[in-house]
Amino acid sequence: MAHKPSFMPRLEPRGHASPSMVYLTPLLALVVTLLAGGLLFQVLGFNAPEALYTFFISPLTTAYGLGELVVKATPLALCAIGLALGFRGNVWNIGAEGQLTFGAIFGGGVALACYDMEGWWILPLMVVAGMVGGMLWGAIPAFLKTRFHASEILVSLMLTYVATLILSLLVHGPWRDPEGFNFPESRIFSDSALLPVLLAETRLHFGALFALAAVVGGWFIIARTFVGFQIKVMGLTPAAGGYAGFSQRKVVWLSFLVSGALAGLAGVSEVAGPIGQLQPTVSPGYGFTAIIVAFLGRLHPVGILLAALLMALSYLGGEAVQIGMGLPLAVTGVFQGMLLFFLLASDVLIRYRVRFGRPQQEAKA
Amino acid sequence: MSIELLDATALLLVAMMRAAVPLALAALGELVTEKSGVLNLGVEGMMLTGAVAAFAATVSTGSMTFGLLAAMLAGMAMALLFGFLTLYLLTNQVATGLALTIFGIGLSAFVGQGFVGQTVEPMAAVSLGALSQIPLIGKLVFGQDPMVYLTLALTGVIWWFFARARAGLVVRAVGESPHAAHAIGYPVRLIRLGAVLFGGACCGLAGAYLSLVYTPMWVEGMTAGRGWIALALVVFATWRPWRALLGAWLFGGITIIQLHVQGMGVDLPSQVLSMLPYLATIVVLVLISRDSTRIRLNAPASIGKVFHPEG
Amino acid sequence: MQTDQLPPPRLQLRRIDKRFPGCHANKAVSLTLQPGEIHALLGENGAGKSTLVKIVYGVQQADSGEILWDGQPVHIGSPAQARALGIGMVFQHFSLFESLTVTENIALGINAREPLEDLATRIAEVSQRYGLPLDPQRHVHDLSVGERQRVEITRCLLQNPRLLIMDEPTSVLTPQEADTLFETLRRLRDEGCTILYISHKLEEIRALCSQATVLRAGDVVGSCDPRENSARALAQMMIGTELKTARSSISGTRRGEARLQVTNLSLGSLQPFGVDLKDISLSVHSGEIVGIAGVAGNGQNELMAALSGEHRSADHDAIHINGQPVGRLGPKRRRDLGMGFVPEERLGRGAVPDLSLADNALLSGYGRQALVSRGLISFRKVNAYADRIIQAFNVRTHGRRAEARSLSGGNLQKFIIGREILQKPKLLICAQPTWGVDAGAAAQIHQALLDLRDQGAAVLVVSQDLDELFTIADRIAVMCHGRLSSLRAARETTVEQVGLLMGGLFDSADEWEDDHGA
Amino acid sequence: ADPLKVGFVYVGPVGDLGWSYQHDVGRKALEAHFGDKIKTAYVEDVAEGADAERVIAQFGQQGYDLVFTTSFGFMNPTLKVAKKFPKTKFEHATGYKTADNLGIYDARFHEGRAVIGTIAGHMTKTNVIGYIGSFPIPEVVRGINAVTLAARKVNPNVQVKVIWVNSWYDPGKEREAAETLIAQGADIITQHTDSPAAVQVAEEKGVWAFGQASDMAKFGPKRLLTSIIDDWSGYYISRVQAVMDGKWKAETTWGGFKAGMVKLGALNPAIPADVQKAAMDVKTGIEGGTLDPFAGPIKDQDGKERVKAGAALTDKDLLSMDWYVEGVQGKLPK
Ligand SMILES: Nc1ncnc2c1ncn2[C@@H]1O[C@H](COP(=O)(O)OP(=O)(O)OP(=O)(O)O)[C@@H](O)[C@H]1O
Ligand SMILES: Nc1ncnc2c1ncn2[C@@H]1O[C@H](COP(=O)(O)OP(=O)(O)OP(=O)(O)O)[C@@H](O)[C@H]1O
Ligand SMILES: [Mg+2]
Ligand SMILES: [Mg+2]
Repeated sequence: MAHKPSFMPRLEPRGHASPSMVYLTPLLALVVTLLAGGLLFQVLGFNAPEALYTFFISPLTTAYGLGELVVKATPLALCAIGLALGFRGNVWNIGAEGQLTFGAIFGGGVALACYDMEGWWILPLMVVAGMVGGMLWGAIPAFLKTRFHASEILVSLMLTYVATLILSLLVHGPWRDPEGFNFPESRIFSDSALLPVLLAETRLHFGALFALAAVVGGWFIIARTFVGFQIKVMGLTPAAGGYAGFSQRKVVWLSFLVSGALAGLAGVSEVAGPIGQLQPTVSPGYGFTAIIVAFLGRLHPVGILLAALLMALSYLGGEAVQIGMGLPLAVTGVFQGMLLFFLLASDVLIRYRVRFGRPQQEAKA
Repeated sequence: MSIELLDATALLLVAMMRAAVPLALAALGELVTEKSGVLNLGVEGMMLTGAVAAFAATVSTGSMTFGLLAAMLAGMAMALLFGFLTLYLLTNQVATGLALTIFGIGLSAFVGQGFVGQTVEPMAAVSLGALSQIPLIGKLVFGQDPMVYLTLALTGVIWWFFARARAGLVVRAVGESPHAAHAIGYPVRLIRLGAVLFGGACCGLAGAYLSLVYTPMWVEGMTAGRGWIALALVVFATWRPWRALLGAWLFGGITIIQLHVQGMGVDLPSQVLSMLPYLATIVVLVLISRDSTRIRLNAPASIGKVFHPEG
Repeated sequence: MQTDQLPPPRLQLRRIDKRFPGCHANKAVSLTLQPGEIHALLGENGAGKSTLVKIVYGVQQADSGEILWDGQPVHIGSPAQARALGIGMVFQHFSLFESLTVTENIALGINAREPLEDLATRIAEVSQRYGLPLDPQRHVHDLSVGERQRVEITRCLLQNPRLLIMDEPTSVLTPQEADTLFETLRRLRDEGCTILYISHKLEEIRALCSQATVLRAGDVVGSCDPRENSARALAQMMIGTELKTARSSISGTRRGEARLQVTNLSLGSLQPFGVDLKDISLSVHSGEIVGIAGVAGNGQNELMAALSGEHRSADHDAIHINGQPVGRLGPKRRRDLGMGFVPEERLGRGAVPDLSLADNALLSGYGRQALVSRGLISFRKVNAYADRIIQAFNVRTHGRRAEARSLSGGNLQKFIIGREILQKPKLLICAQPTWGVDAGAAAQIHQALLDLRDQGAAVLVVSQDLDELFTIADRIAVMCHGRLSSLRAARETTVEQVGLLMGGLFDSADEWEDDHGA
Repeated sequence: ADPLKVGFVYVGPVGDLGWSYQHDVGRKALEAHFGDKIKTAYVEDVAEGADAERVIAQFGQQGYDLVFTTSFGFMNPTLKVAKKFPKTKFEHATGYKTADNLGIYDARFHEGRAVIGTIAGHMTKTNVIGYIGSFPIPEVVRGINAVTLAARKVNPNVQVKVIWVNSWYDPGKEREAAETLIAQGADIITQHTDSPAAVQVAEEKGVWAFGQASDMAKFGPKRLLTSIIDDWSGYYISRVQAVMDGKWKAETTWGGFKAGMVKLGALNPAIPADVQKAAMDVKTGIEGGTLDPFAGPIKDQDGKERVKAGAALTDKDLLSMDWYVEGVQGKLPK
């Protein structure tokens, strides 16, 4: 025989995406994570079923917990949908965190300026200001990219640090609460500047509806509009886009403006929602986590929504096992990493099937 | 110039070169990884794992050599995980890299639990007696810690590797077009795995520099975002090793200079001064980016794309 | 029969079988190559030729079957092993690295290790000797398609192969270059080298090869001596049915008004080592096909980019479409004026490999076919349009949902040309319409271009294939060093004359001047 | 009876070797002290922002009896949660808002600063003291001023140079700041950041340093003069005991040396005896209430008299301090 029979598993391309696997793989990943995670917990001397229950189920057993899940997922989904649009078009905005911060600054700035006023118009104005703030911060990398070819990856990342420092400057200085003993926090926003809570006894706020709207809007742009098509073509094959007469500049600008606006919206929703004031930190890294959410959701708005909820659950679960079982945060991080690895790895089954040996050949032999 | 001023300048430059070491090491490792067409965003995670491994090994064995070795191995183990997932299970590189960072932060914290509050003997600077006493160049050229020289040497070796060595040519080719490289018979995935592992070892070393040399201790999350800066430096350097080192010096230098400016009592909010390294990086990037064709030449064309030999 | 006196065959393939998901590319193919023969491998696009030779070169592994080299069973696990045996291969789709230099590219593809400086000297020398001049220091991304092919060929020749596989090597060479290559191949054959030669140019096969094996849909359907068969007969063996040759439905040209008017267009190249366009003037009228001949890399790409609008000119009046100045307009606006455009690079410019045919129909059809209204895509119309293209141009595929990359070269080219023609262009600009396309599909494409002309459109064809130009063009010009000769009626000129012009002998061909601007 | 449930919310990881680490030391002391009678739990690395309220509320929901939230940024979330869970008792560190079931506590670190300022004033040769600040908040500004006032009392030529690193713990940056201060002539380094990096630099460069938050002697065996140690153990034990005894009330605790919340590490034997005595005098004076570190006259940076002789700054003034005393270099952002 010319070929040695091989029993190594290998991946064989299916030639097209398997529709059933698209839905099966996340379940598969979850099962594998449960097994591996259970093993990890057991090895560390914790009761595995209890730990898994506490991690995945207990946060969801109360209305308050469900509300928290959505509260945590909202900024993730908002940022990730904007990012996904750009990633589809090969535009690498990794500075959503900075754009989110600017959204918080602009929206919060309006709230502080209107502190003594009342009126239905304050909130909409804040939301618009937040989106404009995010867009402005996103416009800088877009401008430097289109005008000077400066890498948007680097510029948007660096601007994130700058944005955080600007916020710090503001709350340590001019914007700090005049009655706040010079502590670095703004005043607590007046009631007209706070997003309404949707469900009593929870913190579920209006921002969740923004996220839902972004999911629908993002899906619509991607699936239905010609702009979405242009972004996709430019992302896959820029030369073909040039041939068709699409403009790279336009895609860069559009991606940054849209993702900046959505990140800004996330920022203003945070400060006008659960936080209720400006603080030196308004985000525990939502803009960065959103990158992973975007890819976990396969750059598809509905997928992103699910991925954001899952990520949110993993944070809530992490807190639950710390409180309930005394698992250190470090173990949660390891577990979270495992969950992500399994989810990512299982995707391979969508486009490939696993084969052992060389079936055709052995069948003949 | 007075001797004092010379000495102050020398101190500043020495500080700058040391601050740049972890950035440069990690950036150089990532540069090699990216040249092979793989984007590993897990630098921060690998650095942290390296830092804790180095510290733990040094505390346990009392030998810094073992510490450095352990750091490289730990970085490589993390890189191996990443390489297996992205190269053999074809996962998305961006997402896997980010997951690696999350994993690395958790893992290092977990391993490091028993080592918080311990100390190790810091690495001694090279001392060449009289030579190290020459004003300005004495400390700068002859009085640094060994890792500073290692970083310089590594930059030279990587430059040579890509500019002159045949193996470097192969890595560049794989990064440019894995399909073509596969067609003429190169084991694309193995080569990429090698580059990924090298990157992991460098990131491990970068972490070890922090926990053994720069601030000899273990503190959770002690890399404090340097991994991200290192990633940015690779882009900044347009995938050229000397430029990566220069970028690390620039970044480290401006960080130190802004501290000096603060210390001199300039009437500017510290936040504004803290922004300077980031803003300066952007400005320099804009200045060097105008010639986009040259960048295209250096950028690995296949970066971040999944490759499977059967299409 | 093999006896002890005769040397064993150089290469024997026995029942080689290879499947891809959804496609049986080679069905128990057997093939014997003797030392010192030039053996043709024929077949339609997608018949499985490239797959078979990739197995021989170790790029892909057969699912089953046996390979014998000099009578000994061998396992060829990698190209390096193949090269060590003495097998060289020129790929159909180049295996080159754009950001590397010619020397570096060649160094990567040969087993020998030598300093790059020495290699560069050898490259310059060998390529010169075989009439395929190359500058070893240039970067591949600055090379034209033809020059890239030279790199591939030179890479093989440097290794003194005992079996040389050539997968469509001449499709982008000038007749003179091709002739030189044939000389080389014959010399190699006389030195005892075996050559396995794949080409869709049947005349070439007849002139060169002494044996031919024909594949159809993965099966060996016959073998013959091509010298004893007409090109027509060979083509019929390949496709299994009667071959139709392209013919104009009306006799004589009926030129109408100028649809494309280029006046003194000068434009710097976007590429660092590209060719600048110098003072180009040209007109294409309705009801005619104008052909532009030339060796690859003489500014054709730059001219195409300037005409399509991908590279805009500062001089608005240098180009007129339908009487309108368009120099500063982009591709979309030019399309709106009635331009259709088929680029040389099919996959990756003319079509997005990862998208479905439906999406690729939308790629250029969005404007004139009104597939988009108020920013929204009308999937109904897109699908209908894609189906129409597939049907009208006989594109072989399993439907509009198929990804563009899954189509064979010829079928994709039919799809792209169909996409442009069905938009009823007043002016169609078409680069290398039949490069790498099998005889049957080429005939279909030629017919489509002739029909378009007969319906009154203006057609501009850029091609290196002079036979093609002489088959369909009414007037011909030649491009060289970024300049364009004047146009001349095709009937009044010969292949030899054009060949001379392609070599750069512009000024000696004064007699062309009288035709200028007609 | 069921064990008493005590929760802790930390802003950093317990492995930060500084602020959160010290609180966790306090938590462990609780466990050691009460054994089975209590159950403690903590959540570490909780971001100030939307997350804090959720984490605090989780403790409330799970029926915890007493919850300590240990960062200033947790103030408003703690207040909100305290209203929702009236049965749970909350204690918030370093803030100023209280409720029926929300007490506040903090330590008078500036008392320790006054002692090290005294030592520094005596020990400096260059008359330049380097100070590494985290963020320009009142607590840190207060510490800077306390050191400056104490040092200038014994050595009027002392100048204090401040560098802000805009981070609570980034050992690398703290190291760079320390190097910079030394290059600019400081021969004594002190810091209000969490890692021992500055102590290591001092050891390496042969200048003096002080430890912060925990005893950092092993990071600078030769050059560490002493450390200011946050010790929450006693306070936590007393508060838990109060809950057990049913005597817990929402209180405002701002304890220093006397309450045992601020402690001093061992004094370096290299400190001359008279300096040691001067330092101890300051400490006992503060403990005994005879010495106020912020007693007048105090001039601010611009030479304006802020506190007259005979007067002193009130706790409220200290809580919101946002100006530098005379002798501090640099401007405080407004
Ligand atoms: N080529 C097409 N022909 C007919 N309908 C289409 C086509 N492409 C998309 N659609 C319709 O558009 C809608 C969205 O298309 P699609 O299925 O591509 O979206 P999706 O699954 O949400 O996103 P994606 O496939 O990009 O991840 C669906 O209702 C689908 O029926
Ligand atoms: N990697 C692959 N995966 C799946 N299918 C493939 C792959 N490579 C080739 N095919 C399919 O195998 C068949 C044979 O392809 P091959 O390239 O061998 O044809 P060919 O005879 O060389 O055609 P052409 O004349 O166009 O070059 C085609 O249907 C093609 O689509
Ligand atoms: Mg779909
Ligand atoms: Mg082929």
